[in-house]
Amino acid sequence: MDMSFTPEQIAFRQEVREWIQSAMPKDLRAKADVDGNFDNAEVMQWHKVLAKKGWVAPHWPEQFGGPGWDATKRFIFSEEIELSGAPALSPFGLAMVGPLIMQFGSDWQKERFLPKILAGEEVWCQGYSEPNAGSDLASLATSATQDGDHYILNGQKTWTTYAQYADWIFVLARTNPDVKKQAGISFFLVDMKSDGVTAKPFLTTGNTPAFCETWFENVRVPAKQLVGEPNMGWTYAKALLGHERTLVAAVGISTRAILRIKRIAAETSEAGRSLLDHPGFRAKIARLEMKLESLRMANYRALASAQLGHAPGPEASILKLRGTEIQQECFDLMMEVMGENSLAWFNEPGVIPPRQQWVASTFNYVRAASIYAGSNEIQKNIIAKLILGLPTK
Amino acid sequence: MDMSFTPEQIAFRQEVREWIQSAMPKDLRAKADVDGNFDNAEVMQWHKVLAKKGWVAPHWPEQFGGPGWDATKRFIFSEEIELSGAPALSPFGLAMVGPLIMQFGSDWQKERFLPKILAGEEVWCQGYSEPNAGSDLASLATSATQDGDHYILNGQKTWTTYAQYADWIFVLARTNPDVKKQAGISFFLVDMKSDGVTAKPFLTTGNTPAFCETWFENVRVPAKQLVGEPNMGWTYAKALLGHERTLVAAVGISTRAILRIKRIAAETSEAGRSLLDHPGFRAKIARLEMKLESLRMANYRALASAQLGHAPGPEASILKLRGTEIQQECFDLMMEVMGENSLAWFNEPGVIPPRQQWVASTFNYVRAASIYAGSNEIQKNIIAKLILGLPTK
Amino acid sequence: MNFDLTEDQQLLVKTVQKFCKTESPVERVRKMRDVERGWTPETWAKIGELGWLMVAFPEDAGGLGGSMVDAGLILEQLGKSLVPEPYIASVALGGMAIAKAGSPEQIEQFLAPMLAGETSLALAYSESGARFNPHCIATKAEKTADGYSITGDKTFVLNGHAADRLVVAARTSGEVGDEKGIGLFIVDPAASGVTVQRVTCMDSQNVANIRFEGAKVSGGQVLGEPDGAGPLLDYLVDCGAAATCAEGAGAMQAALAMTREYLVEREQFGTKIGTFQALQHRCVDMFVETELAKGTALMAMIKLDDPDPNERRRAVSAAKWQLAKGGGYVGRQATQLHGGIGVTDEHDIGLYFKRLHILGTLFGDEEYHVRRYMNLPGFVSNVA
Amino acid sequence: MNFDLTEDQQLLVKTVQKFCKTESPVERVRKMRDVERGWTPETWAKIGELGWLMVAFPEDAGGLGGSMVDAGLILEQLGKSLVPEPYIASVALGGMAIAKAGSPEQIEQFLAPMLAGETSLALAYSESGARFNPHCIATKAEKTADGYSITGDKTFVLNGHAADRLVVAARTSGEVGDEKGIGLFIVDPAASGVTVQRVTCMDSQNVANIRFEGAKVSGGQVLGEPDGAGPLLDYLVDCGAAATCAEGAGAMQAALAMTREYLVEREQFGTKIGTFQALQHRCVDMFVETELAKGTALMAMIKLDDPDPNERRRAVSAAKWQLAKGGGYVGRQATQLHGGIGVTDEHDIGLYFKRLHILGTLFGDEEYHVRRYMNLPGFVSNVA
Repeated sequence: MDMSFTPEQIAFRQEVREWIQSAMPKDLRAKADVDGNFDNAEVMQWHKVLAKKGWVAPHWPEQFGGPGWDATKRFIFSEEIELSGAPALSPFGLAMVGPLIMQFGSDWQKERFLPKILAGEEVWCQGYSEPNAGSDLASLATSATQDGDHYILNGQKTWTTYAQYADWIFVLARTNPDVKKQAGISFFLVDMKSDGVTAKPFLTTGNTPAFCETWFENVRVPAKQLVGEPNMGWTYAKALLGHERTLVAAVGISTRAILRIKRIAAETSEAGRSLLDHPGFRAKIARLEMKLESLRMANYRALASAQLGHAPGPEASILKLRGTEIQQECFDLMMEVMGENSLAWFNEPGVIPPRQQWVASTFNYVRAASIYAGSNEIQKNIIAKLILGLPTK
Repeated sequence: MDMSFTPEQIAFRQEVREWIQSAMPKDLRAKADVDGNFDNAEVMQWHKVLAKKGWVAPHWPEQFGGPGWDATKRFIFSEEIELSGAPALSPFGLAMVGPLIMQFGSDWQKERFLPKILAGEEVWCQGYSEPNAGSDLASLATSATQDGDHYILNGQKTWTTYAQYADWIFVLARTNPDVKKQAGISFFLVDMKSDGVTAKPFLTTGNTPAFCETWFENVRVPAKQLVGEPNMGWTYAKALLGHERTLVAAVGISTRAILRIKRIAAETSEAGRSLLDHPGFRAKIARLEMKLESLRMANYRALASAQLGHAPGPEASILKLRGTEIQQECFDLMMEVMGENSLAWFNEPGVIPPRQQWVASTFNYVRAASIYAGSNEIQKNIIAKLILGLPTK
Repeated sequence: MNFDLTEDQQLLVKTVQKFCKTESPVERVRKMRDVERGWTPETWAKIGELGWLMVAFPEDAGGLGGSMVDAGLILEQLGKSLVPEPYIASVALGGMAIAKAGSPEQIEQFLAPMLAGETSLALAYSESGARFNPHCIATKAEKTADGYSITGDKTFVLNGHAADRLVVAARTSGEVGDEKGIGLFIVDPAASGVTVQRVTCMDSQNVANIRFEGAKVSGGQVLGEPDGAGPLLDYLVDCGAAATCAEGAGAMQAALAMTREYLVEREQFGTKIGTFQALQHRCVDMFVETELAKGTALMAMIKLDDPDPNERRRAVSAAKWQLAKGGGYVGRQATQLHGGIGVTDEHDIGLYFKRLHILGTLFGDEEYHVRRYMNLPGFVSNVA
Repeated sequence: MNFDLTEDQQLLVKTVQKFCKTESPVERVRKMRDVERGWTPETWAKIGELGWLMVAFPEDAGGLGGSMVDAGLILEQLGKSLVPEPYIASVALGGMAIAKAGSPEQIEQFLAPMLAGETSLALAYSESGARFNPHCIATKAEKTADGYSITGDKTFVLNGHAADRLVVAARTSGEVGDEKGIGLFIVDPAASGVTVQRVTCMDSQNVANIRFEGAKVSGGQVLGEPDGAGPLLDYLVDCGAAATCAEGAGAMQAALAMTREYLVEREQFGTKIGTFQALQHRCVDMFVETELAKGTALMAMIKLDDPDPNERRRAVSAAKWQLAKGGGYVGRQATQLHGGIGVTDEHDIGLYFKRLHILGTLFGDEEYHVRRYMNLPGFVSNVA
């Protein structure tokens, strides 16, 4: 029973930390220092820095360009990246379609797509959600009908993150409308420059243009861009959800957020006294930090288990649930600490301190954390059924 | 728009307060001063004091011996009684079967039962719940089959409060097993001395013998002891639930409980400083008190509405729900303030201060508040359906 | 005790409802957020014509002889569709300051045009580091030959970017935090020595940071006693707080109604999502918080003019607490129950989420009011 | 990082589980509460024979060379059926005190018989008004010719009513609250000048209030430095706290399992109540709290012997907080979801509710650990 990292792991953490310090471009570093939000260009800039170092895809096998790290090293790396305030890379190529192609894709697909994902030369987005499907993802309506060696795609996707900048999109579409809804879905790789693809950005409540609605109107997709077998798309999409479950708790992000709360509390005063020395606020921060510590420990347990090659235990199922709650509570408290400054919204620099500049936007947008990727209600349904074995009828 | 009481109401409050001070027997007063729990004999002792004054049944019409007060005076009286720490009277005769008999009973029933309820000469208990029914009260199994001018009762009731001391019990029993479950139920008045009635007390988690299981084995009940029409019992029982909804919030009780928390905090010290001066505990008490204030205001709104003869508004439906939550939180916090003293359980006097003596017992038993009389889950189902109009299918 | 509305009040509420529906439904917020001012003088003038700016003031101040309770009824309705016009800043803060402490001349000159909807007002009191305490004022008002010279910085002045006149709280003596030594001064924001910087806010109802650098005020611009306005300022901030509670109760009702509607209409997994018990109970919890907030907002309004200022503080803090907790809960759950579209800018529920955060923060957040409440003398008076 | 159990540990856990099932299922608590002692020497002796009292101690103290992590594994299982034998008092408190500070003679005389299950121990440190702070000790130990004379009152001494020996914390110098000037003394409760008053507790695991009136201790009963035991005492109380977390994690698991079972079996309204989504989600929340408590209990045990005492305090306070909040939640919801029978004395779920309250309170409640945590140096060290 041992919750320490090995000397080698500790040295690795140090190496990662120092490398991030030295490798992060100056303008990104300045923004990271005040916990700024990054735009797509800045994210891709950082992607390329990591790619050059060979660290952009920690969980990819070495044969495809991964660094060959074990679960613990991947965790340490991810935590250090999160703690540094660096831009979060887009997961759609690296964490989602990339691994899917490795597992189920053809050789052509592997050669055509993986190197460009790695290099950041092609940006991917995700075509899963539809306006009328929501949490009931499998009820999707986008259709793909075969026409010789092509499929013809029609339908509408939403929540396609940064589709306005994306080169490719992976799409779940219905290829067989006559079977049970999960059974007739296929997985396509679609060029965003294809005729008939239109992506229109929309704003979130955080006022950020991170998402698009994306329409497919008679889009011709070569059959070789169908991944794996036809009608197996749902299975593939589900397999994807199982990847890297030890990272979904985002403890690094929340650790950084709590540090950010403390820093804001330290720069905020009440009658000359820092809020960090205010017993009421300090206790609120402490309670939240202890809540995070309990999640961190659950995450360690899941990680140690993964490192030893075990199947995820029950502790893993709570990581997303509690992790997103804590992320939201961090921003609730950050706003509370900011007091009247929390009212300000996208003003020029100087109105409120730089570190507080992006908080209100994220406070709004982080509501999505408990909604996307299986809402917390869905997560609870799953735990109730699969882990607790509670009856459904 | 006026939330003040009239001078007459204020004078009435003063009169009630002074009368309670002077009329409460010395031993009861001593116990009330330290918020002691009262046993059945003490409750009945106090019942008789109130009866002599003519104040035992505030909500009964004058013709049956009530004092002829309006809704506000009844509320003031109830609040003063609760604030005084006096024993809470048994509701089964006064608040439940009494009003039911007045509304639906025969002249014989009125003459036979009401005076003795008023005088405290006959104690009543309630035969509603059954071991296998729970929140699904209408699925009760106790049966009553007609046999000439008698009914033969068979079955088992539980949660029959103080049945071991009761002279009479009112019982819901199934008289028609062939119809929808709510439709075949009748309402009986049963002499506890009848052959075949057995009451066996059981302890609550608070270690108090307040409840019994009560068995009916071929108990012969004269037909004239059936209230109203046969098979209408469910309707009557439901009508009963509507009575005096402005009192269910128990704001007087919770106000007294918060005062009790403060008093215990004042007599509890940490390194020489009273916990009442400890910012952490004081803030916890303040939050709970503000929560109660919001309920008090909802109660006032319901009361003013009742006083003006309006049907209860939506604010009334939340009184029981939030009222029981607050009652429980009062005892949670009281225990927390007591610290290690909260561990002690039924020791001889002197081990912990007198005011803390009964807290742990109630802390356990008050869990029932959100379970009995329609669990809070049932209350939420009702609000969801009847007030919010959310769909059931 | 009687919380029934009089016939006049019922009519008032209905009129406001109708006005909001036609003149300022919630969609209007979207247009207004592209307007620098955040609201329009035309709509403000209409509100003035309807007499709604007069209800809270006594007749000798040009009002209708009602009270803040009536203003609360209006605010609750305005809150339902998030009407952005500066009602709180002009009526509960700036206007009330002039009505309470102004001379007949000042009332005539500065209050009357606001009551008619021709001008709007603001109260500039908040300063950086004051953390909601109205007496934490460092801005100085120094005596000059014919009046005062004001120097200092005010932050987050509601409607400060658009007001025709500012009521400025400044210190004539004493230390930051003292109740004594505070004066109120009527200042023209266009006067020399006054710099107004508009600050855009999350709810598009903008505010201003205002710098005073030796701004001159004449004797006629001094509101009441130049060193005795501390208690009045405390009262005014409570008026503002109570007003946020009334508006917040309206916003909560609207957010609840919108969520209820969504649960009844949205289908997933082949059924209305409103049939899911977990969501039903969440919606019930929202309903409970909303009903409680309606009541405490009313309580705060009624108690504003209680002869005992601690009774006022007690009621206002309890109401503000209920708004901060309950409004926060309703805003968060409304978003969550709307699912994905709840976090898109195009859906209105996000506007309520934003406004509820701001209402919960203005004039004292949860922590501030807990502390104020627990330190009121009544909190321990009957313990012994 | 590795949280897998070794084969030895797996075997240990299985053995304890089996023992609990046969020797001390939860129903036994009902019998034990009529016994003045609250537990039986026979069962204690069996536990001793199985070697479970030795696992946490180094070999040179007669132990098996394990750590409190192993004791935690045992406690988690004991917690599942609420075994009342005085494991925490004897092992984590009294025993650990002797093992850490005792001379070979003291270990031989006082620890060895406990390790064998022949005697039980207690740590008498808590005093009225100390509010969980182990250094708030007013009890005096005054130097005499051949030892010390102890005078003072100890409250809520775990197993104090039954222990064969008490380890008593008393002050040889300094003021109440000082870490310096505290000594630990081994006292025979039957000695003259010692009065033990049994105090019955909600969970039937009784404690004692103990009065010392000039109780004499010889030099051989002084444990370590007579004025330098403050840090050790702090450590011991953290051992106790971590032990409650381990036991509490077991109790939470059992309460969750019992509730789950009830939801699966109980029918109402013509269906299993476990199909109701609101109850399902409540049960999931219980599961989340339980899983987290399992983890933090482990963390506390592992960090007990961290070279940096602040790392220990940080982990123990976080774990104790999780127990107090999460255990409280699980206890309350377990009762609520059981409905009426949950508040009857005859149903076992109430026993868990009671024990979880007590475990949450012992060695520092929620408020105490929040404050301790937020005042640790690490809390702000990396902020600047």
